[in-house]
Amino acid sequence: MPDESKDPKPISPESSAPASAAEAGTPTASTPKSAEPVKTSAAPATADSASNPAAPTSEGKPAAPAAAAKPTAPPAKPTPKPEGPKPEPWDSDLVRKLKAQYGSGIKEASTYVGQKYLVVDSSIVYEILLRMHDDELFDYCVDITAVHYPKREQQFDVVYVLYSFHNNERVRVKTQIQEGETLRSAFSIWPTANWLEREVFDMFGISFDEHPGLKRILLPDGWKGHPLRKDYPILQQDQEWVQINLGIESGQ
Amino acid sequence: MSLSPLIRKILLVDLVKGLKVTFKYQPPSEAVTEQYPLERPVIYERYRGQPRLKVDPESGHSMCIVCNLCALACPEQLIVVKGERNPVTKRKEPVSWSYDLSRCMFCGLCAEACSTGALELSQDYEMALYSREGMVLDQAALERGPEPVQYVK
Amino acid sequence: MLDAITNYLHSNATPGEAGSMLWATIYILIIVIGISLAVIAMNWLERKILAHMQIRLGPMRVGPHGLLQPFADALKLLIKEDIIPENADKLVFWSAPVVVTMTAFTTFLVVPFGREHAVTDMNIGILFMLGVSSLGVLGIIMAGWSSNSHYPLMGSLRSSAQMVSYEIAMGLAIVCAVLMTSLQTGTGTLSMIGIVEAQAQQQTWFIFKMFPLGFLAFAIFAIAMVAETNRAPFDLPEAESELVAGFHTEYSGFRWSLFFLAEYAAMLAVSSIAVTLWLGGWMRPFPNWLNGGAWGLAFSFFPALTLFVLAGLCLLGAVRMPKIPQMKIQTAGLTMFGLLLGFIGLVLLAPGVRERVQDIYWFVVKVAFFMYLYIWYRGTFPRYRFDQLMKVGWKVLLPTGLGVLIATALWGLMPQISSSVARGLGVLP
Amino acid sequence: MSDFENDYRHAKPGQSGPGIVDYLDLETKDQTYLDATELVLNMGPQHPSTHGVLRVILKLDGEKVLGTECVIGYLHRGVEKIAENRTYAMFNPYVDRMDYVAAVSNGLGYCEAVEKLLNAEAPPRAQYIRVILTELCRIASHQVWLGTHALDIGALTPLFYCFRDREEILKIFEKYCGARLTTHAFRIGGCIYEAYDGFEQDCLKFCEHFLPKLNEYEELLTTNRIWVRRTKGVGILKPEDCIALGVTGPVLRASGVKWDLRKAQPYEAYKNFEFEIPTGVNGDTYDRYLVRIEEMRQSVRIIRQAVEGLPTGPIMAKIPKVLKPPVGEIYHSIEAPKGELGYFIVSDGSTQPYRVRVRPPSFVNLQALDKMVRGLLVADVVAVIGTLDIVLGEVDR
Repeated sequence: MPDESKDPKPISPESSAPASAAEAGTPTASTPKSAEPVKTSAAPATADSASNPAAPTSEGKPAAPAAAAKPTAPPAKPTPKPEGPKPEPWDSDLVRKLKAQYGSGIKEASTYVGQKYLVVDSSIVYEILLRMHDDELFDYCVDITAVHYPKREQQFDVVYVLYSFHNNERVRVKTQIQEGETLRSAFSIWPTANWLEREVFDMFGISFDEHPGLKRILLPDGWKGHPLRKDYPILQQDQEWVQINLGIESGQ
Repeated sequence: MSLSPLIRKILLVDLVKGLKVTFKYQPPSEAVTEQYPLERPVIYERYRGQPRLKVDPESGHSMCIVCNLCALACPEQLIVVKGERNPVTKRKEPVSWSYDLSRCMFCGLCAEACSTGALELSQDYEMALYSREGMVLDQAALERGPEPVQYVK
Repeated sequence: MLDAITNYLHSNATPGEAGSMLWATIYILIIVIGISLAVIAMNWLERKILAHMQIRLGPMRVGPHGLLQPFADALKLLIKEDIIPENADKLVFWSAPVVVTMTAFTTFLVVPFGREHAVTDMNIGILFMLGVSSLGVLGIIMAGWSSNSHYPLMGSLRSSAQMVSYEIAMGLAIVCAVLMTSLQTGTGTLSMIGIVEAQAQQQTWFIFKMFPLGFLAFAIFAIAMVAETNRAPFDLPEAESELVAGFHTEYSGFRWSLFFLAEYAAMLAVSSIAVTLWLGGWMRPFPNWLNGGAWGLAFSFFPALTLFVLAGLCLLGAVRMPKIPQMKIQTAGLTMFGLLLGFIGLVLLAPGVRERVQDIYWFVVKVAFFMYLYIWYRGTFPRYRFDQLMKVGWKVLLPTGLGVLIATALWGLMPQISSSVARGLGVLP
Repeated sequence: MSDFENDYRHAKPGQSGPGIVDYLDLETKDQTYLDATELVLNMGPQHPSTHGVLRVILKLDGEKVLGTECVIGYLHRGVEKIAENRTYAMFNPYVDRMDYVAAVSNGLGYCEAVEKLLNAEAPPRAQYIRVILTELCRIASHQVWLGTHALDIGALTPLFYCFRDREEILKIFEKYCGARLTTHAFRIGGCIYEAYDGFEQDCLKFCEHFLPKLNEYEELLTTNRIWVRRTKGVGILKPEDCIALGVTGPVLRASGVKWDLRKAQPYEAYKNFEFEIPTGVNGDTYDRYLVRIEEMRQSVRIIRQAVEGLPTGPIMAKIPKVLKPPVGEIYHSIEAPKGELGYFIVSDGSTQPYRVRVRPPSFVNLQALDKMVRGLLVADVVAVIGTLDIVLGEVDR
């Protein structure tokens, strides 16, 4: 039974980008472009905190009255938008211990809007996770996911969200890996990683070795390509699957 | 009356309690079924149903000024409005409207974004049709609202 | 030739006994048509009562208040295509429903609707009924096996295991009742009419006889009979949630309706056993306590009374029908149905008819009460898991059945035991 | 059956994987799996009791379940890919379609996550309205669970009683935001609809109308010997297995772990309401049933406190019409009726999120099915799927 609409309705480029929004006075809100949103700023700040985040806040926003809901604020000139919150370095005994032991392995340890996260080198990520599980009592692996940055030399960000029941604390451990690089599976630390890693493999193509059964979990087994990559050709992929299996021209 | 658990077990008290509940709800007055074509459901004022394009009562023109905000706000990009400036009144008149109801999820974002309040979601819920093309509403259909199509063999 | 027909009418014995084959066939026809009518009524009643218990209205569209729904179902089942799975075992697949329906109907041979209203009065009546009703299991296994697919196979194996284990409990309960028939006359009887007459002689229904024991035996039988017909808490073989539809998954159309018919007929048969053995078959309530002429007259009006009540309900329904054009035919239909019931009530008022119909009426009312119980159970109880079901059958019903049997026997022999013990102790000569 | 956790606990880094293959791989095993005794039964994806399109491959020895393998993905709509092509406000209605039974709490989770990105806070009145609607949605979700769970175990009538009472909640949703199921009730920054004038009375009327009905559900089921026998001791999950498998929500609390995000990491206005967290003792299907019934009572308590303390004031925070959150990423999670529902949003400063990852509770809870079901009978698999309370829209996203 082939799965029904596998892909979201792609935004056919010709129907969006309305002709003229100029005289309406509101700046052209960046209309949802095709699948690959053009990133204006350099790699987002989290990758390397060195380059300050080019806050693309365009100042030219006149005090347009709020949307149909009751205009809450009088149309006074809004103060220039405060610079977004910055990731501040996070310093705790856990971080000191890890830095003492791994030194350069821990690339960054900071909090952003009160959420603590570590950026760790991919070679030592398994030991750190094992340490977090055994010594720091992070016994609940909330989520494992990945983010794809095609422009960066290390394309993928693999994110482990950990939580410890003992001291009610949530930490995110992130590593950056290249295309084709594999990570050690966290299944032997938390069995919940089984399906979470299968989904990351399914959606991004990152494979985890020593995983009990790394197979696609959401998409049919014969599916080519990994949808959540930024360069994933929605239209071409959709038609191909439908043409081969159903023999009709296109699923739309 | 607190019988010892053993006696309650023997006298099947727990089963009888369950039977009592079902027996209590037997009279037809308890039934909640609504026999649809005869009894119509109560629709509340904020119900998000079929979109409706309002017409200015005095002048008879549509209140839409083709500002295209609704097309921008719609997550499914299913609204396409074309209009041109009417030399007499210096206002933009909508020439062609296309609202693809088959993809609409009635989220109401278009009605919120509409600057003149022309487009709003009405309380009609009977939108059944026999053709997929019929789902793409033009301006007239938007203004008139749905007419359920009588099935003819 | 004519007297062969008429002389039976004067004798007050069942046609089988009186040996007139003609009347026996007429009785059989009446019973078969009666059972089919009962199944049709039961189909409508089950859907409506279950619906009202679940705060919904049940079928309302086909005919007034869904009265024509059973006929619509029957018609649909007749017209529906009758598929035989491709590598099913054709002969066994074809004969399974026949076996099941045949057994379900033959049990009605000995059911005593009245003193002389039964097809025949076998002296081994109750034994015959038990034997034939256990043949139904064979049909179910044949159906499950021949459909050649996982689910029916598991369903039929389950239902056969269930039926076999509950038949024992049923048997024990029935033996207790038969024991009670021997209290007065010294010799018990297996014949159904004999059992009811024994209750008449002992002037109590067996359910109230030797207080806890009679009721306990009845309770065991009541639980076992529900399990025997795969209904309510024990309806595992066709448990929708696991086995899709149990042993009759692969059947469709007329064959499936045969299973459906057989299930309801089996329910009717087993309830009529319960009514005959414990609730005094065709006897009207309090036969001797309120036995004066006046009371006899009053009770004899009951059949007409119930029919008038039903007619009143129909007319009330017709009056309360919404006054719109589409509903015109339905209101007319309902009033007609009400008038028909009223007319039958009038006919039942005629003195000649009143006496004859008395027994049948009381028997049918008691069986109807059991039918209501079936529907009530189905609306309330969750389903037993298969091993729990077997545990209840073997570990609860069987021991209590044995216990009740021994207790009834002891209680029955109490006079002899006490006298022999007394003689043994030298108290009596 | 070797015990589950001491296998993976002692897997030394060098050793290749845990002792037993937890994931049942049918095709690629070298020795043939199907010797004579086993029957492989395919339950789903169109099975009456798999709560949507879930396919469970059961390996049976007679009636006993040896192992299961869940095949999911039949309802995968690529919500996370859609999110990358929509602006923040536009993605809001899609979130309702994931756990379509508890749409309001999905919306709450998403709106709060974006508010955290924007460093904005919904005004108190909006927070109270949000709490009331989320708790109503929790009761509605538990009612759908109870109805379908009882139906799977054979009791036909609780379903109709649950749905009759759920109708009152759906009427309140319809009066408030215009839709019954996929409500799209909240916007980023607060609520867009002012509480309609009869709102408080309707909620209070529902509260005192619902409690006696809840006792009736208990009368029908809690002491019913058949129900107890079908659910006690079925699908036991020990607390440490729950935590290891990442199971959250009523399933975790029924195993004895007293953890509820509304108390552990309070969000919205939950900190100024007092309510208890019901926990179970031995983590079987019966305890999960009791925990969810008790949770419905606690929700009624919260609604009452919230309606009494409903403050006046604005219902929408001051946020720009075109949302451009600063660059950064956050993970925010709330206590959805099924467990911890988390949103991990990466923003690159443009109007469209760069990546939205949804951590659905049903997806992770479903992993525990294999562990709970080993050694049970087929009829129990149905009961265990019901007690996990999974919704396939959320599992497949």
